[in-house]
Amino acid sequence: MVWILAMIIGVLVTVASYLIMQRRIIQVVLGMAVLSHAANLMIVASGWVGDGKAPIVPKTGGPLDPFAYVDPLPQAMVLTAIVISLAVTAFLLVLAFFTYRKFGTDDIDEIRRLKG
Amino acid sequence: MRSLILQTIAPVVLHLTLLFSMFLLIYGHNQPGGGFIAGLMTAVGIVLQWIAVDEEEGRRRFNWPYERIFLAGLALSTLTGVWGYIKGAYLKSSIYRFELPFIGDVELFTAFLFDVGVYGVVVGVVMCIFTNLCEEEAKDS
Amino acid sequence: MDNTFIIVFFPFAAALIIPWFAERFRKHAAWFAMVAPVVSTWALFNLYSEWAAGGRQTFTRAIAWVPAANVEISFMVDGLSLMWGLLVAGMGALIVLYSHWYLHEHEALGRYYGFLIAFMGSMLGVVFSDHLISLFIFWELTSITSFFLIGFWSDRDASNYGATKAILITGSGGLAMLGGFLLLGDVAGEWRLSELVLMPDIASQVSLGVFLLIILGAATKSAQWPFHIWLPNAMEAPTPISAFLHSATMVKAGIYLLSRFYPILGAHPAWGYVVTGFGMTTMIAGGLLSLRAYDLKAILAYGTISQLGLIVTFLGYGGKGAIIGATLHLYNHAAAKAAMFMTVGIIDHEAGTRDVRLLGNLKKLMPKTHVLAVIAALSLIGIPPMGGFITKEMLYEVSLHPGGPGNWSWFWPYLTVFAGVFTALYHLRFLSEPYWQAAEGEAPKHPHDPPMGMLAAPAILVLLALAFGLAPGLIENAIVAPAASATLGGGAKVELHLALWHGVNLPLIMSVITMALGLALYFGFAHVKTVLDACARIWGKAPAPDRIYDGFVNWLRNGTWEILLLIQDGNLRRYMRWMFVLPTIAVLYLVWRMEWGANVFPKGFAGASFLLVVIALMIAGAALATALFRRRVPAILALGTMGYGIAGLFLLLKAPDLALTQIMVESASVVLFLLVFYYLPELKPVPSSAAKKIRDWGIAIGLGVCTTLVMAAAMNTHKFRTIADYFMRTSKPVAGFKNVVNAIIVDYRGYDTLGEITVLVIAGIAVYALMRLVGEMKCDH
Amino acid sequence: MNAFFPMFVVLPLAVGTFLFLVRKNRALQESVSLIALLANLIFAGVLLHATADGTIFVHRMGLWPFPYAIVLAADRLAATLLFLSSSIVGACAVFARSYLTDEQRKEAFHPLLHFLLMGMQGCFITGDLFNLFVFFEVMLMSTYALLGFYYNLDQLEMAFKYTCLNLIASALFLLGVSLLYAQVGTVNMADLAVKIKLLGPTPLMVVTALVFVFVFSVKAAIFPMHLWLPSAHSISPTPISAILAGVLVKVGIYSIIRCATLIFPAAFLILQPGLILLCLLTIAMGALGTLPQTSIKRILAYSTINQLGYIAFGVALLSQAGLAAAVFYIVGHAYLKSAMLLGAGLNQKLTGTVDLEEMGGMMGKAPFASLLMLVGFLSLAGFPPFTGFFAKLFVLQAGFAQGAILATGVALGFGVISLYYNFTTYQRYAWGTGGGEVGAAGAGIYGSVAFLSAFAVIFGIGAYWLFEWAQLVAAQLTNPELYIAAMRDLG
Repeated sequence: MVWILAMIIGVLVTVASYLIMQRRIIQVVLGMAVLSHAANLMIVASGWVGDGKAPIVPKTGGPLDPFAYVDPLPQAMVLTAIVISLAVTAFLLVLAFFTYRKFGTDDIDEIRRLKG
Repeated sequence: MRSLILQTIAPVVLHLTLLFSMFLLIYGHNQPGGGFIAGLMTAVGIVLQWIAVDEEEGRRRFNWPYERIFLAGLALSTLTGVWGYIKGAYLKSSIYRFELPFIGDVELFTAFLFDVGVYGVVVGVVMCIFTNLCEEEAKDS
Repeated sequence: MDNTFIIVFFPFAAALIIPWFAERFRKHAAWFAMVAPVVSTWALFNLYSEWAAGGRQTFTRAIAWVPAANVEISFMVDGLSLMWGLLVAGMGALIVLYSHWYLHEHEALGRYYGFLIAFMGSMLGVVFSDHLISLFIFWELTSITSFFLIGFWSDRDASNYGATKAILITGSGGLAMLGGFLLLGDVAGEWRLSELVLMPDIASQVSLGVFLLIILGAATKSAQWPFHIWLPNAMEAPTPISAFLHSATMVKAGIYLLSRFYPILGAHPAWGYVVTGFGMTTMIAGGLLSLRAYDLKAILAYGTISQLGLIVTFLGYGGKGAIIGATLHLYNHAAAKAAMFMTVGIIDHEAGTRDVRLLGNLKKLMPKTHVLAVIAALSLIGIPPMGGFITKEMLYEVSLHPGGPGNWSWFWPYLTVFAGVFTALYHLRFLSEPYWQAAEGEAPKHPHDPPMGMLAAPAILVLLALAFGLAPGLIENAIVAPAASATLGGGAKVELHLALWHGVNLPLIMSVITMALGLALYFGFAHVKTVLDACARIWGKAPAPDRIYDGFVNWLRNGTWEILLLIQDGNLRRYMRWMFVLPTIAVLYLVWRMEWGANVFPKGFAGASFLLVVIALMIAGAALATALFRRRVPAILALGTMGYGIAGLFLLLKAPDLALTQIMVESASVVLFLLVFYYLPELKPVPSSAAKKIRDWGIAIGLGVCTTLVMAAAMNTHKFRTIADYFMRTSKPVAGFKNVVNAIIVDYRGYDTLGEITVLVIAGIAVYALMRLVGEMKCDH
Repeated sequence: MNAFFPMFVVLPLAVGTFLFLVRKNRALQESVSLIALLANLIFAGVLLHATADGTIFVHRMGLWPFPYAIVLAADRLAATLLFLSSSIVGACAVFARSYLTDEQRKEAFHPLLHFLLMGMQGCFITGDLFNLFVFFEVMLMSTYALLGFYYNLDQLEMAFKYTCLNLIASALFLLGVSLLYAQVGTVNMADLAVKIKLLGPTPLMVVTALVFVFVFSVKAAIFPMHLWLPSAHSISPTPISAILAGVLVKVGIYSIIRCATLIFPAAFLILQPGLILLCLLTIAMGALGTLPQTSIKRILAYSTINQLGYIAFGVALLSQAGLAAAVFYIVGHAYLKSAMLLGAGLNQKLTGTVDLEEMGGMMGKAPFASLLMLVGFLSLAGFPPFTGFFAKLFVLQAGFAQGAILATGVALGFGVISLYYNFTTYQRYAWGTGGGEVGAAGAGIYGSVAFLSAFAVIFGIGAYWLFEWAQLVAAQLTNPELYIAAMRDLG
């Protein structure tokens, strides 16, 4: 389980970094999106301890065994991270859109006015 | 992107998604759900509807002031925090019980108000980005 | 207020307000500026009497500046600092006097006098400083003020070049010196010179590196070969500045430093070799260069370099006689050389040029100036009855009985005579070519003697040189002897009995030989010049210091671009590669070098279910498809598929909230992606070579493998109960939530959520601003 | 006081929201913005005063107990940086008032400025690692929006690259957080510190620390993560450049300091040689980059990298003296660099360009402006009696005292390049005959530049006060137990 999760993360990171190093703007933006997925998965993975129920406690009170549930905190953090990455990705998209249109190209190698 | 089937079922879907998102918002503290999910669902519902109907129609029907919606949402969340501040610490949550006629006991969580603010922000921002992009596209074509 | 503080700080205070007065009362600017040196000199005399009354004991004054970091401004009053102080302040007054006639009314007088007086304050600060850091601070201040004074005519390229050169070389030397000081302070545990002098074995604790760093500071400031190259270019400064900074005071700061450090580092084994080596090389190089110069100021500048070399040689050789000789010569040189510079300034002012080829017969045209120039030059050549004769005799005397180390004693008389011949030769040239011989060309203006006021300052200096020769008793034991004594350190007693005539002895014979040789070479100068030119042709191919400097600066300006482009070429892809590769290498290095021990990584695939494997394959497949699809829409759809796969994974990991959110986010972002890219025209595909693809995949896989390993290890290392237990326990009873994740989001960590919705709002505002405010975004190409 | 400092986040948040609401009423918007910034500055001053006696203020969000709540904490370092950020942002807002001429674009400027301030201040006061991430994002999102404010070709390109490079940092940050959470199961900084100390510097923990070094290096522009900086600082609108160079990069340094002193002190000791190497490369990179440039702003941007190298070097020494030097340097450099960037904006206002090729002779044409620049360049070059000198001196002293003689020597040696570029830049700017007519600039512009420049002199002549304070800060930092205890006991 640990290895599979870690490998999924690894594959996502590989794909993301490959895409980010490509020449077309859309590939870069897609790469960023994949990377944010990878980052989210990392956090969820960090809270993984084995089997457990979803962190929704039963109605009936009484002492509760925290070990019966999966860790809720990483989930909450991921929720935050997902929404942030949605906002940033949306902004990046708009930015890419304008870059694409104003430069008239989607080739990163040609968008190099600012060197040195 | 217009299709007759989509146009026909879209309003129904919209109302269903809106209803479902309200459900998610209100029951978020006990079930999976909450402001984020509800907000996103609302926004996605509206977006689908928009895409389904005519461009002009979409703009006419959903020309809401989304900036105000997200600002209001943010203000609500912030002010909820400030209410907690008055109670001792920023974002301190409190639970109030009301006796309402016909309905009976109602528990009001300030955290719930906070969640409503989140809902407003999510809907407002997603729609703001979406409408702006659509407009830009319209200008383009 | 204490006299030392008045001496040093009054000029600074004055420098702040002088510009205001100078700009308003342009005709009388100099008289406002004159206040500062006069006050400093007055305070110096007070201080001198205080010091003399106190039995000539060294005393110190300090102001703590940053005590915690060993920074203080502190002053030491002893023979050496008093002598230098008088030199600086007195010369400052004369220079201001001279400037009054030299500068035109329309020039930037405020800036000129402000920096001039600030320079004087800095120089006084250098010579009085007791604390190492304090010394360094004033040292750097002299560099800055000199930068501005050299570049006074800031619209001339040559001024800019000279100013940069000066600040770069002396500033670098200053930095080296700072390094040396800091290390010296650390080694000695003491930062005050007055204390360091008393430490008997300090020289043996100082490493060669520290020693060299400090010497480097002195060598650059005092224009020692090969750092002398800034001085000729610094002659672009107005002549009074050249006279003040570049002959009388600032270039001698290095000599001051050597004198000051002689009791501290003089016993260092490298002292003799390094300092003497610098001095001799400089003396010879300066002399030779002076003979080939045509600009009067350049002749003097190289002459100055040569003389500085001579003084440094003696300081390097050490011993009582050498120190006394060096001190005397320094005093004499300052007066005479400044006077000569002033006469050059007069020529420049009146004739409009300093090129000796264009000048001639000035003896008749400018008789008064001629007299002053002759006396000053003869003094340096060492003709009686000028003060220069006394110092020259002293140097010869010393050279016959050198007290320093090594088996080089036989060499000294020859060296000194050689230096004397050089001195004679270039000074004779300085006199003959403009004054005595006919001009080869035409001067821009018809030269004539200047107003008397302009002659006043050089006249006073020349009179001083004469007075020193005729009546050395005036200053020998009042000023020079205490200075030499302080230089020697350890409370050495120095009694001087100088006289113009002390019978026929070996030094006198050496003097005569020197004169004879000098005159002979002067009359055969045409031959000398042929030889020199031949040498210069050979030398011209060698990497001369000047050429190295120009090459270096040129490289700084133009050659660095290529190097910069290796890293910062504006290509996002290259940036990404840097940001991926270096951290990967760093992590791999750590993985390689550290002891990881057993059980770091989980064993086997425990807990993996069939469903998980299917979802994992789906995610991986969709991700790869995103990377490999060439067309946009399929790639976006593949991304969406991957997102839904991750939602499934979340569900499997018992995170229903996450799964729901992920589905919604994925839907929204696919719509946005499509919206943005669907309508944009599909541009021509950009192919990438196979080698680049392999490189990119290599980097990407390296990063992926690193992440996998690290994540696997981390997931296998749960050492503590997480804080989530608390949330599970209290969610229902305290917060009132059954959905713990939601409880965390809106209650326990509502603050995070507040930040997060702010991010959303900012994104909304940003898009709004972009779309509504920027207006039409037409393609610029 | 404990209850009082969420204001640093809530006030800019509320004001920013309000300002966007009233965006059509420019007079109201500007005056509310400036008043709020003034109030913020006063709060910061009060907090600074209150932390002087060594108290560490703590605020538990929602009154949940430690370490479960998000705990806000303000020690001397945080208070110092709060004061820094509010004063610099205030000065930049005053500057922007007369600098930005395009009325329409001002609509979003002030709201975003407040959100940026909120993000930075949120970073300084938070005691929670994940919350730090959130506020990093608030800060970054605002800068994404503000950097390319005019969206011409250059700004568009720069904003795109900046966003991409910082997104990678965000992903790395999450990697770091997840590594930490997996190992110790907490995100509260004090709790992390305690548990990491129990765990010891295991290889995995060292890798985690390294990940955080790289994350914060992006903000602090440490080689090789500095690549975004030159363009971002030189192309963005000047008031924003000034905030970026003055405060934003300091957020990165601040976070590195927290990691080095509080969270991973043991792991940082292991990483120290590598860190020092990175710092030296940063110094070299910054110095090298200034040389072929012709734009004043770009020279200043590279010089920021250069200076950040020195600051990080002070931190990487991991000694009290090094930290004190770094804190001194942070404060000095923040005021200095923002003053100089605003000065570049002032010259842009006067001459219409920041390109040295088109400038020259400013000493005669605009004496006061060139005097302000002169103070800046002298200080940057490390000349007494300005802050730059003392800052470098303290770092070097700390380095030599630590015995890192070779590294400190190299750092000192690069002073030569710094000398060269500062003086030649000043020459090309103020001397010579180039350049055209000079226009006029408003009092707000001159005033804000002069205000910030004054600190270069005040903290130079008065280095004593600032260094005393920096030492107090460093003393508190080298005793992380104080921070932990404050959180645990009050929390």
